[in-house]
Amino acid sequence: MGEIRRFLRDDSPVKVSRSLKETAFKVNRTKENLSKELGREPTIGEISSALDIPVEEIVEAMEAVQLPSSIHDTVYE
Amino acid sequence: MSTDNLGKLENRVQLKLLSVPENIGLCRVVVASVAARKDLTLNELEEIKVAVSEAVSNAIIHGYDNNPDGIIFLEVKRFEKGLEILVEDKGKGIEDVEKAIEPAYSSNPERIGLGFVFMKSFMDRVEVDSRVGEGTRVRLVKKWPANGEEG
Amino acid sequence: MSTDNLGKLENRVQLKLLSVPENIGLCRVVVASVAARKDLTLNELEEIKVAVSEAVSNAIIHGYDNNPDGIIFLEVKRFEKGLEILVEDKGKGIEDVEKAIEPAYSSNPERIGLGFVFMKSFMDRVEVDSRVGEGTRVRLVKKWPANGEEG
Ligand SMILES: Nc1ncnc2c1ncn2[C@@H]1O[C@H](COP(=O)(O)OP(=O)(O)O)[C@@H](O)[C@H]1O
Ligand SMILES: Nc1ncnc2c1ncn2[C@@H]1O[C@H](COP(=O)(O)OP(=O)(O)O)[C@@H](O)[C@H]1O
Ligand SMILES: [Mg+2]
Ligand SMILES: [Mg+2]
Repeated sequence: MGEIRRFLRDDSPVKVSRSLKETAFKVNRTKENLSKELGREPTIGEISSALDIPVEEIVEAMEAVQLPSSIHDTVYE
Repeated sequence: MSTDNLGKLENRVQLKLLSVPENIGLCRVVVASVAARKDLTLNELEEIKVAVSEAVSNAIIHGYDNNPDGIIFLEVKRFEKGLEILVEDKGKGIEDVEKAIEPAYSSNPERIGLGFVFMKSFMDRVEVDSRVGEGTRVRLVKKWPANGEEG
Repeated sequence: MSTDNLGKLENRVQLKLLSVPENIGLCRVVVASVAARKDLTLNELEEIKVAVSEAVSNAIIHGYDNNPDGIIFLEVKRFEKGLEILVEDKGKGIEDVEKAIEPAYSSNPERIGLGFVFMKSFMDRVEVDSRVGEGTRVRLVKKWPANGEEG
Protein backbone atom coordinates (compact mmCIF):
# COMPACT_ATOMS: atom_id res chain seq x y z
CA MET A 1 0.00 0.00 0.00
CA GLY A 2 3.05 2.20 -0.29
CA GLU A 3 1.55 4.06 -3.23
CA ILE A 4 -1.09 5.46 -0.93
CA ARG A 5 1.62 7.51 0.71
CA ARG A 6 1.00 10.05 -1.96
CA PHE A 7 1.70 13.04 0.20
CA LEU A 8 4.56 15.36 -0.44
CA ARG A 9 7.32 13.93 1.68
CA ASP A 10 8.25 16.33 4.41
CA ASP A 11 10.58 14.81 6.92
CA SER A 12 11.19 17.92 8.96
CA PRO A 13 10.40 17.47 12.63
CA VAL A 14 6.93 18.55 13.69
CA LYS A 15 8.07 21.16 16.14
CA VAL A 16 9.57 23.35 13.42
CA SER A 17 6.73 23.09 10.97
CA ARG A 18 7.87 25.46 8.29
CA SER A 19 4.58 25.55 6.44
CA LEU A 20 2.65 26.64 9.54
CA LYS A 21 5.22 29.34 10.25
CA GLU A 22 4.91 30.54 6.68
CA THR A 23 1.13 30.62 6.96
CA ALA A 24 1.36 32.60 10.19
CA PHE A 25 3.76 35.03 8.54
CA LYS A 26 1.44 35.56 5.58
CA VAL A 27 -1.55 35.97 7.88
CA ASN A 28 0.19 38.66 9.91
CA ARG A 29 1.31 40.51 6.80
CA THR A 30 -2.17 40.36 5.26
CA LYS A 31 -3.71 41.49 8.52
CA GLU A 32 -1.50 44.60 8.49
CA ASN A 33 -2.17 45.39 4.84
CA LEU A 34 -5.91 44.94 5.20
CA SER A 35 -5.97 47.04 8.37
CA LYS A 36 -4.46 49.97 6.46
CA GLU A 37 -6.80 49.44 3.55
CA LEU A 38 -10.00 49.10 5.57
CA GLY A 39 -9.17 51.44 8.41
CA ARG A 40 -10.12 48.71 10.90
CA GLU A 41 -8.97 45.26 11.91
CA PRO A 42 -9.89 42.70 9.22
CA THR A 43 -12.01 39.69 10.18
CA ILE A 44 -10.67 36.14 9.94
CA GLY A 45 -12.99 35.61 6.98
CA GLU A 46 -11.49 38.59 5.15
CA ILE A 47 -7.96 37.30 5.74
CA SER A 48 -9.04 33.83 4.66
CA SER A 49 -10.44 35.05 1.34
CA ALA A 50 -7.50 37.39 0.68
CA LEU A 51 -5.04 34.51 1.09
CA ASP A 52 -7.29 31.70 -0.09
CA ILE A 53 -6.40 29.75 3.06
CA PRO A 54 -9.21 28.05 5.05
CA VAL A 55 -10.17 29.53 8.43
CA GLU A 56 -9.19 26.26 10.12
CA GLU A 57 -5.64 26.52 8.83
CA ILE A 58 -5.32 30.13 9.91
CA VAL A 59 -6.41 29.20 13.42
CA GLU A 60 -3.94 26.33 13.58
CA ALA A 61 -1.06 28.42 12.28
CA MET A 62 -1.69 31.28 14.70
CA GLU A 63 -1.67 28.85 17.61
CA ALA A 64 1.45 27.07 16.40
CA VAL A 65 3.53 30.23 16.49
CA GLN A 66 2.15 31.25 19.86
CA LEU A 67 4.58 32.13 22.62
CA PRO A 68 3.75 30.98 26.18
CA SER A 69 0.20 29.66 26.29
CA SER A 70 -0.41 31.62 29.46
CA ILE A 71 1.40 34.47 31.11
CA HIS A 72 1.72 31.89 33.85
CA ASP A 73 3.80 29.43 31.89
CA THR A 74 6.91 31.39 32.64
CA VAL A 75 6.15 31.18 36.35
CA TYR A 76 5.17 27.57 36.08
CA GLU A 77 8.32 26.36 34.37
CA MET B 1 -26.25 30.46 37.05
CA SER B 2 -27.49 33.17 34.72
CA THR B 3 -28.93 32.66 31.30
CA ASP B 4 -27.95 34.61 28.25
CA ASN B 5 -30.04 34.51 25.16
CA LEU B 6 -27.45 33.38 22.67
CA GLY B 7 -29.83 31.90 20.12
CA LYS B 8 -29.51 28.59 18.32
CA LEU B 9 -26.81 26.07 19.31
CA GLU B 10 -24.44 25.51 16.39
CA ASN B 11 -21.77 23.29 17.86
CA ARG B 12 -20.94 21.68 21.16
CA VAL B 13 -17.76 19.96 22.27
CA GLN B 14 -16.97 18.47 25.65
CA LEU B 15 -13.47 17.48 26.75
CA LYS B 16 -12.08 15.56 29.68
CA LEU B 17 -8.33 15.87 30.02
CA LEU B 18 -5.44 15.37 32.37
CA SER B 19 -4.16 18.37 34.33
CA VAL B 20 -0.84 18.53 32.55
CA PRO B 21 0.49 21.90 31.34
CA GLU B 22 0.58 20.83 27.69
CA ASN B 23 -3.21 20.63 27.77
CA ILE B 24 -3.46 24.40 28.20
CA GLY B 25 -2.42 24.64 24.56
CA LEU B 26 -4.88 21.93 23.60
CA CYS B 27 -7.77 23.80 25.27
CA ARG B 28 -6.75 26.96 23.43
CA VAL B 29 -6.78 25.17 20.09
CA VAL B 30 -10.12 23.50 20.73
CA VAL B 31 -11.78 26.73 21.81
CA ALA B 32 -10.24 28.60 18.89
CA SER B 33 -11.48 26.05 16.36
CA VAL B 34 -15.00 26.03 17.72
CA ALA B 35 -15.05 29.83 18.05
CA ALA B 36 -13.43 30.67 14.74
CA ARG B 37 -16.24 32.36 12.92
CA LYS B 38 -15.45 34.24 9.79
CA ASP B 39 -16.53 37.58 11.26
CA LEU B 40 -14.29 37.54 14.34
CA THR B 41 -10.97 39.33 14.22
CA LEU B 42 -7.75 37.58 15.16
CA ASN B 43 -7.47 39.84 18.20
CA GLU B 44 -10.89 38.88 19.44
CA LEU B 45 -10.02 35.21 18.97
CA GLU B 46 -6.75 35.75 20.81
CA GLU B 47 -8.57 37.34 23.75
CA ILE B 48 -10.89 34.35 24.05
CA LYS B 49 -7.86 32.07 24.00
CA VAL B 50 -6.18 34.05 26.76
CA ALA B 51 -9.30 33.84 28.94
CA VAL B 52 -9.40 30.06 28.46
CA SER B 53 -5.68 29.71 29.21
CA GLU B 54 -6.18 31.54 32.47
CA ALA B 55 -9.09 29.39 33.57
CA VAL B 56 -7.38 26.13 32.61
CA SER B 57 -4.04 27.07 34.14
CA ASN B 58 -5.84 28.01 37.36
CA ALA B 59 -7.40 24.54 37.43
CA ILE B 60 -3.97 22.94 37.02
CA ILE B 61 -1.93 25.23 39.28
CA HIS B 62 -4.43 26.02 42.04
CA GLY B 63 -7.18 23.42 41.72
CA TYR B 64 -4.79 20.48 41.49
CA ASP B 65 -1.61 22.07 42.92
CA ASN B 66 0.24 21.02 39.75
CA ASN B 67 -0.61 17.38 40.28
CA PRO B 68 -0.76 15.88 36.76
CA ASP B 69 -3.38 13.24 37.66
CA GLY B 70 -6.28 15.66 38.03
CA ILE B 71 -9.13 15.73 35.53
CA ILE B 72 -10.22 18.93 33.84
CA PHE B 73 -13.55 19.29 32.07
CA LEU B 74 -13.92 21.77 29.25
CA GLU B 75 -17.14 22.45 27.42
CA VAL B 76 -17.44 24.80 24.47
CA LYS B 77 -20.77 25.71 22.95
CA ARG B 78 -21.06 27.96 19.95
CA PHE B 79 -24.41 29.66 19.51
CA GLU B 80 -25.69 31.91 16.80
CA LYS B 81 -24.99 34.96 18.95
CA GLY B 82 -22.07 33.97 21.14
CA LEU B 83 -19.82 31.45 22.79
CA GLU B 84 -20.14 29.73 26.16
CA ILE B 85 -17.18 28.02 27.81
CA LEU B 86 -17.14 25.96 31.01
CA VAL B 87 -13.88 24.99 32.72
CA GLU B 88 -14.27 22.66 35.67
CA ASP B 89 -11.94 20.90 38.08
CA LYS B 90 -12.51 18.54 41.00
CA GLY B 91 -9.65 20.08 42.92
CA LYS B 92 -9.32 21.90 46.19
CA GLY B 93 -11.86 24.67 45.57
CA ILE B 94 -11.79 28.35 46.53
CA GLU B 95 -12.55 29.47 50.07
CA ASP B 96 -13.44 33.06 49.31
CA VAL B 97 -14.44 33.64 45.68
CA GLU B 98 -14.99 37.40 46.14
CA LYS B 99 -11.42 37.78 47.32
CA ALA B 100 -10.00 35.40 44.68
CA ILE B 101 -11.36 37.47 41.83
CA GLU B 102 -10.02 40.78 43.20
CA PRO B 103 -7.38 42.30 40.95
CA ALA B 104 -3.83 41.38 42.00
CA TYR B 105 -4.99 38.87 44.60
CA SER B 106 -3.20 35.55 44.56
CA SER B 107 -2.96 32.90 47.24
CA ASN B 108 0.60 32.40 46.03
CA PRO B 109 2.86 35.37 46.84
CA GLU B 110 4.98 34.63 43.79
CA ARG B 111 2.09 35.01 41.36
CA ILE B 112 0.60 38.19 40.01
CA GLY B 113 -3.10 37.46 40.51
CA LEU B 114 -4.39 38.82 37.20
CA GLY B 115 -6.05 35.68 35.81
CA PHE B 116 -9.59 36.70 36.69
CA VAL B 117 -8.86 40.27 35.59
CA PHE B 118 -8.00 38.98 32.12
CA MET B 119 -11.06 36.74 32.00
CA LYS B 120 -13.31 39.63 32.99
CA SER B 121 -11.79 42.11 30.62
CA PHE B 122 -11.92 39.78 27.60
CA MET B 123 -15.27 38.06 28.14
CA ASP B 124 -18.79 39.43 28.60
CA ARG B 125 -19.58 37.24 31.56
CA VAL B 126 -17.42 35.41 34.12
CA GLU B 127 -19.07 33.27 36.77
CA VAL B 128 -17.23 31.27 39.40
CA ASP B 129 -18.86 28.45 41.28
CA SER B 130 -16.63 26.76 43.84
CA ARG B 131 -16.80 24.54 46.87
CA VAL B 132 -13.84 23.83 49.15
CA GLY B 133 -12.72 20.22 48.76
CA GLU B 134 -15.03 19.66 45.78
CA GLY B 135 -13.77 21.83 42.99
CA THR B 136 -14.33 24.88 40.87
CA ARG B 137 -16.36 25.72 37.80
CA VAL B 138 -15.77 28.82 35.72
CA ARG B 139 -18.29 29.90 33.12
CA LEU B 140 -17.22 32.32 30.44
CA VAL B 141 -19.55 33.91 27.90
CA LYS B 142 -18.62 35.98 24.88
CA LYS B 143 -21.22 37.64 22.71
CA TRP B 144 -20.24 37.96 19.07
CA PRO B 145 -19.18 41.48 18.30
CA ALA B 146 -20.43 43.19 15.17
CA ASN B 147 -17.39 43.25 12.89
CA GLY B 148 -16.68 43.71 9.23
CA GLU B 149 -18.59 45.72 6.67
CA GLU B 150 -21.92 45.43 8.42
CA GLY B 151 -20.22 46.36 11.74
CA MET C 1 -9.52 -6.01 21.98
CA SER C 2 -5.78 -6.53 21.72
CA THR C 3 -3.19 -5.01 23.94
CA ASP C 4 -0.08 -3.32 22.72
CA ASN C 5 2.74 -2.61 25.05
CA LEU C 6 3.04 1.12 24.55
CA GLY C 7 4.69 1.93 27.86
CA LYS C 8 3.84 4.75 30.23
CA LEU C 9 0.75 6.93 29.64
CA GLU C 10 1.81 10.53 29.05
CA ASN C 11 -1.42 12.27 28.16
CA ARG C 12 -5.06 11.39 27.76
CA VAL C 13 -7.86 13.44 26.27
CA GLN C 14 -11.48 12.43 25.83
CA LEU C 15 -13.94 14.36 23.67
CA LYS C 16 -17.65 14.21 23.14
CA LEU C 17 -18.84 16.17 20.14
CA LEU C 18 -21.73 16.69 17.79
CA SER C 19 -21.68 14.87 14.45
CA VAL C 20 -21.28 18.02 12.39
CA PRO C 21 -18.72 18.09 9.56
CA GLU C 22 -16.75 20.98 11.08
CA ASN C 23 -15.77 18.62 13.92
CA ILE C 24 -13.70 16.50 11.55
CA GLY C 25 -11.22 19.38 11.50
CA LEU C 26 -11.45 19.71 15.26
CA CYS C 27 -10.61 16.02 15.77
CA ARG C 28 -7.63 16.38 13.44
CA VAL C 29 -6.32 19.33 15.41
CA VAL C 30 -6.84 17.61 18.77
CA VAL C 31 -5.08 14.43 17.68
CA ALA C 32 -2.27 16.45 16.14
CA SER C 33 -1.68 18.46 19.30
CA VAL C 34 -1.62 15.40 21.52
CA ALA C 35 0.60 13.48 19.08
CA ALA C 36 2.92 16.29 18.13
CA ARG C 37 5.05 16.03 21.22
CA LYS C 38 7.10 13.22 19.81
CA ASP C 39 9.88 13.14 17.35
CA LEU C 40 7.41 12.70 14.50
CA THR C 41 7.88 14.13 11.05
CA LEU C 42 5.25 16.35 9.50
CA ASN C 43 4.46 13.60 7.09
CA GLU C 44 3.85 11.02 9.79
CA LEU C 45 1.66 13.49 11.65
CA GLU C 46 -0.29 14.17 8.47
CA GLU C 47 -0.90 10.43 8.03
CA ILE C 48 -2.28 10.12 11.55
CA LYS C 49 -4.57 13.07 10.86
CA VAL C 50 -5.83 11.42 7.67
CA ALA C 51 -6.63 8.19 9.54
CA VAL C 52 -8.58 10.13 12.18
CA SER C 53 -10.46 12.12 9.54
CA GLU C 54 -11.54 8.88 7.88
CA ALA C 55 -12.80 7.34 11.11
CA VAL C 56 -14.64 10.48 12.21
CA SER C 57 -16.17 11.15 8.82
CA ASN C 58 -17.39 7.52 8.71
CA ALA C 59 -19.12 8.08 12.05
CA ILE C 60 -20.84 11.18 10.69
CA ILE C 61 -21.67 9.97 7.19
CA HIS C 62 -22.42 6.28 7.79
CA GLY C 63 -22.99 5.96 11.54
CA TYR C 64 -25.37 8.91 11.78
CA ASP C 65 -26.37 9.26 8.11
CA ASN C 66 -25.27 12.91 8.23
CA ASN C 67 -27.67 13.68 11.04
CA PRO C 68 -26.00 16.54 13.00
CA ASP C 69 -27.49 15.54 16.36
CA GLY C 70 -25.40 12.38 16.81
CA ILE C 71 -22.69 12.21 19.46
CA ILE C 72 -19.15 11.18 18.59
CA PHE C 73 -16.64 10.08 21.20
CA LEU C 74 -12.96 10.55 20.57
CA GLU C 75 -10.24 9.41 22.94
CA VAL C 76 -6.57 10.07 22.37
CA LYS C 77 -3.91 8.55 24.58
CA ARG C 78 -0.26 9.28 24.10
CA PHE C 79 2.11 6.70 25.54
CA GLU C 80 5.86 6.63 25.73
CA LYS C 81 5.98 4.34 22.70
CA GLY C 82 2.92 5.19 20.67
CA LEU C 83 -0.51 6.69 20.24
CA GLU C 84 -3.92 5.09 20.73
CA ILE C 85 -7.06 6.64 19.27
CA LEU C 86 -10.66 5.54 19.77
CA VAL C 87 -13.49 6.88 17.61
CA GLU C 88 -16.95 5.81 18.67
CA ASP C 89 -20.48 6.48 17.52
CA LYS C 90 -23.89 5.31 18.73
CA GLY C 91 -25.18 5.16 15.19
CA LYS C 92 -26.52 2.44 12.96
CA GLY C 93 -23.60 0.01 13.17
CA ILE C 94 -22.02 -2.21 10.50
CA GLU C 95 -23.65 -5.46 9.45
CA ASP C 96 -20.60 -7.14 7.96
CA VAL C 97 -17.32 -5.70 9.21
CA GLU C 98 -15.15 -8.02 7.09
CA LYS C 99 -16.82 -6.74 3.96
CA ALA C 100 -16.83 -3.11 5.11
CA ILE C 101 -13.07 -3.02 5.49
CA GLU C 102 -12.41 -4.55 2.06
CA PRO C 103 -10.62 -2.14 -0.27
CA ALA C 104 -13.00 -0.22 -2.51
CA TYR C 105 -16.11 -1.49 -0.72
CA SER C 106 -18.68 1.14 0.11
CA SER C 107 -22.35 0.76 0.98
CA ASN C 108 -22.83 3.98 -0.97
CA PRO C 109 -22.23 3.54 -4.72
CA GLU C 110 -21.11 7.16 -4.99
CA ARG C 111 -18.27 6.73 -2.52
CA ILE C 112 -14.86 5.24 -3.18
CA GLY C 113 -14.58 2.96 -0.16
CA LEU C 114 -10.97 3.68 0.74
CA GLY C 115 -11.44 4.96 4.31
CA PHE C 116 -10.36 1.74 5.99
CA VAL C 117 -7.58 1.29 3.45
CA PHE C 118 -6.11 4.63 4.52
CA MET C 119 -6.50 3.82 8.20
CA LYS C 120 -4.74 0.49 7.73
CA SER C 121 -1.96 1.85 5.64
CA PHE C 122 -1.16 4.75 7.99
CA MET C 123 -1.64 3.10 11.37
CA ASP C 124 -0.07 0.00 12.92
CA ARG C 125 -3.34 -1.40 14.15
CA VAL C 126 -6.97 -0.90 13.13
CA GLU C 127 -9.73 -2.66 15.05
CA VAL C 128 -13.43 -2.32 14.34
CA ASP C 129 -16.03 -3.26 16.87
CA SER C 130 -19.60 -2.76 15.69
CA ARG C 131 -23.14 -3.84 16.49
CA VAL C 132 -26.10 -3.14 14.25
CA GLY C 133 -28.40 -0.57 15.85
CA GLU C 134 -25.91 0.17 18.63
CA GLY C 135 -22.90 1.77 17.02
CA THR C 136 -19.31 1.42 15.99
CA ARG C 137 -15.96 1.76 17.68
CA VAL C 138 -12.71 2.06 15.78
CA ARG C 139 -9.40 1.68 17.57
CA LEU C 140 -6.28 3.00 15.88
CA VAL C 141 -2.77 2.45 17.19
CA LYS C 142 0.42 4.04 15.94
CA LYS C 143 3.79 3.06 17.32
CA TRP C 144 6.31 5.86 17.30
CA PRO C 145 8.67 5.37 14.43
CA ALA C 146 12.37 5.39 15.14
CA ASN C 147 13.42 8.70 13.66
CA GLY C 148 16.54 10.79 13.89
CA GLU C 149 19.75 9.74 15.59
CA GLU C 150 18.36 6.83 17.58
CA GLY C 151 16.64 5.52 14.42
N1 LIG D 1 -9.51 26.45 39.87
C1 LIG D 1 -9.11 26.96 41.03
N2 LIG D 1 -9.00 26.19 42.13
C2 LIG D 1 -8.60 26.70 43.31
N3 LIG D 1 -8.26 28.00 43.48
C3 LIG D 1 -8.35 28.83 42.44
C4 LIG D 1 -8.77 28.36 41.16
N4 LIG D 1 -8.75 29.41 40.30
C5 LIG D 1 -8.36 30.47 41.02
N5 LIG D 1 -8.11 30.14 42.31
C6 LIG D 1 -7.69 31.05 43.38
O1 LIG D 1 -7.91 32.38 42.95
C7 LIG D 1 -6.71 33.13 43.02
C8 LIG D 1 -6.66 34.19 41.94
O2 LIG D 1 -6.56 33.60 40.65
P1 LIG D 1 -5.90 34.45 39.48
O3 LIG D 1 -6.61 35.75 39.37
O4 LIG D 1 -5.89 33.61 38.26
O5 LIG D 1 -4.43 34.72 39.98
P2 LIG D 1 -3.15 33.76 40.09
O6 LIG D 1 -3.42 32.54 39.26
O7 LIG D 1 -2.02 34.57 39.55
O8 LIG D 1 -2.99 33.42 41.53
C9 LIG D 1 -5.60 32.10 42.94
O9 LIG D 1 -4.41 32.59 43.55
C10 LIG D 1 -6.21 30.93 43.70
O10 LIG D 1 -6.05 31.10 45.08
N1 LIG E 1 -19.08 4.36 11.74
C1 LIG E 1 -19.71 3.62 10.82
N2 LIG E 1 -21.02 3.31 10.96
C2 LIG E 1 -21.68 2.57 10.04
N3 LIG E 1 -21.10 2.09 8.92
C3 LIG E 1 -19.80 2.34 8.72
C4 LIG E 1 -19.04 3.11 9.64
N4 LIG E 1 -17.78 3.21 9.17
C5 LIG E 1 -17.76 2.51 8.02
N5 LIG E 1 -18.96 1.99 7.74
C6 LIG E 1 -19.31 1.14 6.56
O1 LIG E 1 -18.09 0.67 5.99
C7 LIG E 1 -18.05 1.05 4.60
C8 LIG E 1 -16.61 1.29 4.16
O2 LIG E 1 -16.07 2.43 4.79
P1 LIG E 1 -14.90 3.23 4.08
O3 LIG E 1 -13.80 2.28 3.78
O4 LIG E 1 -14.55 4.41 4.92
O5 LIG E 1 -15.53 3.71 2.70
P2 LIG E 1 -16.58 4.87 2.37
O6 LIG E 1 -16.65 5.78 3.56
O7 LIG E 1 -16.03 5.56 1.17
O8 LIG E 1 -17.89 4.20 2.11
C9 LIG E 1 -18.96 2.23 4.47
O9 LIG E 1 -19.45 2.38 3.17
C10 LIG E 1 -20.05 1.90 5.48
O10 LIG E 1 -21.01 1.03 4.93
MG1 LIG F 1 -4.36 32.42 37.45
MG1 LIG G 1 -15.16 6.42 4.77
